[in-house]
Amino acid sequence: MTVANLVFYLIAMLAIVAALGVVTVPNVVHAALFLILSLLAVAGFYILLSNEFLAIAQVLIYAGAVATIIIFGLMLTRGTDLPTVSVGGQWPLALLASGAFGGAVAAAVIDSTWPRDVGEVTLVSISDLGAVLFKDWLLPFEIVSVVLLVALIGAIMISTQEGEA
Amino acid sequence: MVDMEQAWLIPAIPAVAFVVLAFLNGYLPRRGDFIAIGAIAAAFILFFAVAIDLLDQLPGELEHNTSGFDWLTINGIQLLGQTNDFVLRIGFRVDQLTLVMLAVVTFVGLMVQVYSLGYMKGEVRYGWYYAVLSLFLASMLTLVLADNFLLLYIVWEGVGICSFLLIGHYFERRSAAEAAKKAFVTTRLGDVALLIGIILLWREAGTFDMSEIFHMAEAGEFDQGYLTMATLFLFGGAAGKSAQFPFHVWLPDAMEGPTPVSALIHAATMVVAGVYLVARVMPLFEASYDGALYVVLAVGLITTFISAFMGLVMTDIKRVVAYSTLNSLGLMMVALGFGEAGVGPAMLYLFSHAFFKALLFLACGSVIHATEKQEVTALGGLGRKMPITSATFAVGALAMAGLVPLSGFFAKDEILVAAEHFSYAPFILILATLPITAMYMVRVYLLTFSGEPKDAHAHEHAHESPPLMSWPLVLLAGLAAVAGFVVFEPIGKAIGLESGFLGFVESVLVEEVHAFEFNWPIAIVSSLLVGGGLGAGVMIWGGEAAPATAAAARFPAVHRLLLNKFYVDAFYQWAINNVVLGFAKVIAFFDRAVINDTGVNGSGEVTNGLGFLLKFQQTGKLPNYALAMILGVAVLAIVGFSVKG
Amino acid sequence: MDQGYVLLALIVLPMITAAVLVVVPSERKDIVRALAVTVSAVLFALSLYVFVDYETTDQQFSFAKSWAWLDNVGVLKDGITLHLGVDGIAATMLLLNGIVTLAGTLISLKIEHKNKDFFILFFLLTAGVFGTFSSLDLFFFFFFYELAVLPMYLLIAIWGSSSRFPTFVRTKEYGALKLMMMLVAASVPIFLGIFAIFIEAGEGTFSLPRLYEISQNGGFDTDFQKLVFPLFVLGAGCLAGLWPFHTWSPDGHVAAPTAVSMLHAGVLMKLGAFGILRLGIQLLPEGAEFWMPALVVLAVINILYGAISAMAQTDFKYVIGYSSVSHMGYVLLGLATLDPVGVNGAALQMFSHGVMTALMFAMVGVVYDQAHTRELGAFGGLASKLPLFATFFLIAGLTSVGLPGTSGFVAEFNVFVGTFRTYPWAGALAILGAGITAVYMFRLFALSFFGGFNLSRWGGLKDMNRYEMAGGALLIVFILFMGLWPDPFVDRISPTVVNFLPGIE
Amino acid sequence: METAAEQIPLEHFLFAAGVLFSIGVYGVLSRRNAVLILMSVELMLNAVAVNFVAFAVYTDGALFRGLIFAVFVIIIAAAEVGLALGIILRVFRNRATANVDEVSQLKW
Amino acid sequence: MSDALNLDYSLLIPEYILGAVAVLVLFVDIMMPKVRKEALAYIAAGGLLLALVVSLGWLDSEDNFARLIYIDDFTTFFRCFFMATSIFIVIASAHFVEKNLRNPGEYYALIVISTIGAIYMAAARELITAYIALELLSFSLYVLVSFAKRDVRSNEAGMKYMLLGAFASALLLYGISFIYGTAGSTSYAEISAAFEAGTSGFTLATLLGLALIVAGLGFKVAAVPFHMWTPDAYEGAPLPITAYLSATSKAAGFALLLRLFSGALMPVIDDWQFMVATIAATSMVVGNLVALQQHNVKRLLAYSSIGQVGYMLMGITALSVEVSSALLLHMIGYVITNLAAFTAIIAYNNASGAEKVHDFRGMSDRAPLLAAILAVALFSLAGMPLFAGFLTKFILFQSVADNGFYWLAAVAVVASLVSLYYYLYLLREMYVGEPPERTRFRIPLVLQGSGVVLTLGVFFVGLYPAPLFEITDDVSRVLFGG
Repeated sequence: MTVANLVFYLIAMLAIVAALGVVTVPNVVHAALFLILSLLAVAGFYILLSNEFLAIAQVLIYAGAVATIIIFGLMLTRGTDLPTVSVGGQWPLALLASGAFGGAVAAAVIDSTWPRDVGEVTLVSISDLGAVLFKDWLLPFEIVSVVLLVALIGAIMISTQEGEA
Repeated sequence: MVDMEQAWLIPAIPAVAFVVLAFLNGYLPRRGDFIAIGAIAAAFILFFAVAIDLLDQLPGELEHNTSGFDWLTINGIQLLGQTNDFVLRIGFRVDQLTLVMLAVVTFVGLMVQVYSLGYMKGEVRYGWYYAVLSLFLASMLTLVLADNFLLLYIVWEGVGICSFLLIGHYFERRSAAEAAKKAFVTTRLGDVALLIGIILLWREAGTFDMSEIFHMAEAGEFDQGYLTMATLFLFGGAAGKSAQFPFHVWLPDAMEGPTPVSALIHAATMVVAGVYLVARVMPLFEASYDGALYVVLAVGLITTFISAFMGLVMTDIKRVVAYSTLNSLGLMMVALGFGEAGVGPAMLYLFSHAFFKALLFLACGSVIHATEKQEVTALGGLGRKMPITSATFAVGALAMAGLVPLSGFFAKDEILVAAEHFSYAPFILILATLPITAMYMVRVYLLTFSGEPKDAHAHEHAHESPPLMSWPLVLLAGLAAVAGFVVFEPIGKAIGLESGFLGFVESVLVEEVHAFEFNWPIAIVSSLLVGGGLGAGVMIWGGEAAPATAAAARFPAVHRLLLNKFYVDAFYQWAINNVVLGFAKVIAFFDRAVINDTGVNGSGEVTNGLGFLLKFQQTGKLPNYALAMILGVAVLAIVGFSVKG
Repeated sequence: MDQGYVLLALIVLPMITAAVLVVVPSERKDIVRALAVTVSAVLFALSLYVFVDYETTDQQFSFAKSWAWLDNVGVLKDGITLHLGVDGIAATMLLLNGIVTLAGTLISLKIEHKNKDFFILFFLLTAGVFGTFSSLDLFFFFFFYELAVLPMYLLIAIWGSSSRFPTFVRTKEYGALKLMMMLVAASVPIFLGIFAIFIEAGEGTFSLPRLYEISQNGGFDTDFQKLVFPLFVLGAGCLAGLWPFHTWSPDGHVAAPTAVSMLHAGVLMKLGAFGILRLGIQLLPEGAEFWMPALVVLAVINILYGAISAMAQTDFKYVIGYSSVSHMGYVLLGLATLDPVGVNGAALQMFSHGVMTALMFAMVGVVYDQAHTRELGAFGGLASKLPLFATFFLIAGLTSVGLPGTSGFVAEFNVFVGTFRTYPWAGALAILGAGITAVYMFRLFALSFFGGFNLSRWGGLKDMNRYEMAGGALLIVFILFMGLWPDPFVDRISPTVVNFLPGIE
Repeated sequence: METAAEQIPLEHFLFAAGVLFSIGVYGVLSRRNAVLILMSVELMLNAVAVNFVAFAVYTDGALFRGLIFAVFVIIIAAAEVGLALGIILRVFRNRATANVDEVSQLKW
Repeated sequence: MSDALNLDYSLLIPEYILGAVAVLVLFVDIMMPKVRKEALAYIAAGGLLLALVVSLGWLDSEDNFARLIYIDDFTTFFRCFFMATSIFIVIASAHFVEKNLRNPGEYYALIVISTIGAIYMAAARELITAYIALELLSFSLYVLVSFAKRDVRSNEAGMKYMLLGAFASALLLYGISFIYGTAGSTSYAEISAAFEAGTSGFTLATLLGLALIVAGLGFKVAAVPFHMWTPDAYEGAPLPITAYLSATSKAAGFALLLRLFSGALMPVIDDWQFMVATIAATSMVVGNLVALQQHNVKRLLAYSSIGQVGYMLMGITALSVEVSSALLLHMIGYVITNLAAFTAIIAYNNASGAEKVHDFRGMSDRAPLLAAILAVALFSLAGMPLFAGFLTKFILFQSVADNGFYWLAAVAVVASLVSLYYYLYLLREMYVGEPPERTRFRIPLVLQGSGVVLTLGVFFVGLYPAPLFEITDDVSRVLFGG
């Protein structure tokens, strides 16, 4: 077992445990904190996969911005309730279904013969990525910008209070 | 000169008269009655032309006696193993039987139409009455002229519908409407059998042509059992039309129609169509198993018997005469039950019966016209006020009773002769009915025309009928009196019938005809019985009719049985109300409750119910939706996996 | 002019009329009426022309003409062509539809409520019927078949009438819904059958003449025929009132307005029989031979069941409705015999029943529109107050009874003969059914037309107006025409029948 | 030196992502709070991103399309959170609850 | 991938126009408050029309942008199709928005922008682009569905749609990642080539990926059991948006499905064929059965659209050139019909506020023209002749049956029968029911005109389908590279 392997297991454990926390803890704020943890762990995956750019993006966008918005959201939607919520009534079914789903994924992964040793795991430099992203993939990029615009307009339009009386 | 090939003109003329009258009677002077009378008169004259042509050719093969055209043709079908055409033909043919019938129909038709001028004067739907009468005559004449079963069936139904229309002439009267319906539906049931019989014959013969079928039957080309079945089906039709037991119930009720109609249709012509048919298809009966004829015999005997007894107690004069008609019709059927030998006597009876029965009805009509009453309990003592009517009625009644030497005597005697040749049982049974017949004829005469008037008011207004009505009575009375003499060869020869009436008729069936011989013993026995019956009748009803009342009181059960017509009508009514309509209601309920509400609505409701159950998957709760999606993925994966194997 | 355009005109003219009516202002009821009568008369004239001018030739179909409609795109290797043409039976049926359409229009002139909308739907219905009878293409056959069903719901639900009985109610909406649902349900098996035929023939064609050729050359094997034939019989049979799928018929016809009852019972039910003929017997003869004994049984049930049910009815229209079920039984029986005479009789009966039942419904409408009841017992003595009406009805009733001299006899007689050649027992029962018909018809006459007239209640009843009279007279003319001189009909029908029934027996 | 990726088999990443994804699925199915459901969806999207990156690195090194995909997924996920929270907030304002079981006026 | 990519931005001009229109609408809304808000609708419609005309310039072209999107006849077809749909939706919205909604600028802008998403879903031949285009459409719709801010039903619908949409996106992406992993590419052509070579090493992974993709796209087109959002979103959304959901959202989903399945997944058709068949059959059955029990018109049409999706999915099941042209034809007919129905409903709703089925009682008296339009549309949906529905269903079902799915076609025919019942239910209220009062409504001419045009379209497809059918056939051939 190499160090890399060990690190992978640790990160994976962290991600999974944190994820479990997200879906099980009763306190919503704790859940949000677990989410941040899990997302950070995923950023670790990206580092393991030699992709610092993505890791940084993950940390900035997710652990930073997204998590913050979510916590804001939690606060705003707390109302008179305590920030704790119980699990839904269908959790046993949910467990079964998600377990089965996980099993199916595992089976699919095991069944397949992935190209094991890829001699050329390439480090993708930020400049390469940028070049490709803004040239070959410019169109999706433009579309995504419109998507963001839509989300922006929508979020503002929907959540504003104006004229509500 | 008109010869037999133009015989189709005889029915055609009244048919034209019908069309004219039906559409134009409102625009014609006198509602066009003269057209109808002119038409039947023309037909009557044409009859003579045809008769002369026919008689010229006898004895010997008849030539040029057919005419007609193809009515409907289906080319090139596979028939009896070979490609053939399916042809329906309107064809006419004249022979001896036809001639007898033509004589009766045209003459009585003319008499009745003339009589109606007086009788129906001022009645509702006068023009329509003449129109239908013309249509009836056209149909009836076609019936006797038809050379094939199909045409026969067509006009068979035609006379039925005319009968319906005429019985229901006064349809505002509920009883008339009901009687018309009863008459049509009852005879229609017989017609069902007739049609089945015709098609059965066609199925084996491949033709509707009568003579061809007869030839085949005589040549034994039919399976005998099959032929018997078909023939009996034909007889079903005949029994319906001729009001034989068990179809007899419609005839007495048919008296709801105008009396001239009763005379023409329900005495002289239409009701004997059955007799004519059986006589016509006698070759088929002869070729069938004997049982077929026994059936005819038995049906005839039952009809004769029950009607004779019922005639005794009826109080409506028309009904009494109607039962006497049943009685006669039964007798004719009995004669035909004897086979070929009975055809002559049956036709003789038919011939003379037409005159005396038409006479009786018209005389009844005269009484009703004068008094507007037809219950004997409200009549009486009319003899002096209406001498012509009274006298002619007497002639008719005595002819019906069979008194020497009136026409009825010969007719009935010939039947007895044939019966005696055949077997003793029917012979004795017929003899037994003779006094009863005589008794009720005397009874109805006495109660109507002699004694004290029971309804003074009616009696006071009574008067002899106008000449238009009385002249036909007189003419018919004359014929009723003398028509029987045609059996004698000399007399027959005088009017052109080579070997007398019987031989003339018989020659249609057989090559060699018997010479007529008067059978003295039977004549004497029957005359004694008739005389006894007449005497008894006079004794019972001549005075105060006390013996009759006493007898009725003595045997109340019998009296009631007879009054209620052996409960046959009641039974039918019960069966229709409870069995037929009950069954229909059950079917209708089944249709509604089971097929419709359960089967049709049910399948709709089940579908709707499925929708109702399924809509609850939409719980409105988001996690449920997500779960359904995941399950969907699972199903898809399973489907994909299992297809992939 | 090319004769083929006549058939096209028969289909397109009513459609155009419907379209034109859309833009007529709904207040101008007079324009609507004038247009409707004119177009109906033209349609009648055209259909009469087709009938008169039809000649039996070597060719299977007269007046044939086709227009390419869809090229060979997609799955349709042969495209879809609007191929019109008539054989002798179809020509007769076109005439029938022309007659009933004109009569129905005349009867409907008195409609006041939304008469524009009524005639729009009415003409669509007509177009559908004309189209079905003259289509020689499976697609268009089905197209027009469905088109004929399409307007029914609204026609019945808007202009119809409900019936109330002591224990239950049959609303017009129910009648309309049931009729529509059952008829469209019936088209499901036809639809599936068309799929199957299309696939099995394997030429990507809907052309009926081509498919007939394929069928004659053994393109459809016996097992396939046995499998698919019932689809057509069930589907088309339902429209023909086949027991036990008949219940839409009485309820639907009773609920429908007069002209719609006339057209529907008179003509649309014939589409079903025609479908059995065109799709079933002609396309799948071996399947027909295998299944027809079963249809004989059902047809006999139809005849007796319908007749017996009619006896128990207390409503004018229900009597007629069930009598339609019974009479369509004769048609089905005639077809099921697969005997030239029987099939010929069936075709004659299609015409005869069409005209006769249209006349009956028309006459019931005359009284119902004034009296607003159809209870048999409510009337009496109508014959004395409304003699013309009674006469017309009587003629219709006698036709239904199969009285000689009327078309009913000619038709039924042929059916009987054909049946006796093949299934004598069925023939006997069928004739018995005709006897029962007399029972309920004469019961109806006796109850309603005869007897005393209730002057205080029905004093206001009027006899037919002149349009109704004209419509009724038109129908009667054809009843008597066929009854007295059937040769023109038989000349057209029987060669067609013989033509496609060569292999039988 | 071998990169870390070269030492760890692809399957490991796939397993990890699979587990994360399944946990996310569980969260969506079992949680009642709309925001928590949203968080669970984010978990799933992260798992997807891991999958993409892993595939990109192991099988598509030259064109690394998975990487691009992952970038877009992250961006979209972020936008999604923003918009979804906006809508949830609106629901909360109008109903005073973010409990999805209670927000079930539309049904059947 | 050595040869240079074509980065010809002129290919995207129609979408640029749309973007500009969206901005213009927003600008006018904010900067020119005095302009009547209805004008925004007509500005948007005009812009869409301009873009439509411009996009016709690429007729019969065979071009691509960076191998991500292809400007071929398929794309041109859907460009025109989506833009035309949006024009009708925008016009139908004008009065409705004025009356019921705030922020009209955003409303029209979002519709126009979402059209871009729909177009690129059809144009993309690369998974990343396709996915992002899909999200563009979805995001716009999330916002539009919850646009009636004060309406709790609209909020609820938006929330459900949004969260489930995200969930479905995750499933779809996960599936895509497996396809990417096994085929090694996101380009349709390369995926197809990779699968052509066989999937022996990845049997289960491919299957799982396909199942997830079918599920994810099934959500977008509202196939059972991924349909659950549909009735709620349809009911909650503002009426024109309901129409938009039923038209563009669905059609775009099918455009994507067609491109993806014909271009990339055809070699593994055996793997997904029965998956699609399964959801096709359940959609037809469940959609039509549950629709029987609906009393809200929007909900009823939602279930009816689920049934329709079932029919269309049959076309995917038996995918081939013939079937796909039949499918496209059916889709056109369906969308035109549905737009006609919704135009009538929107116009009637503007006047009366009707939404429940019984609110339509006496519609034929109060607004005869609208009633006629709606009746035509309902009959067409039920598949009655003269109208589009009959012909397109006939050809679609026939094609499916001919391509080996006779049983599926049989299910479809029966389901179609069931559907007739609930259309008649609505018709009955419209024509037989007694209105509360008899006064006639005044209906704006624009709506009447748009309804009439759509109705004529319904007749056109039903009576003279040849031109359209030839177009769809050409388009399908492009799709299958023939």
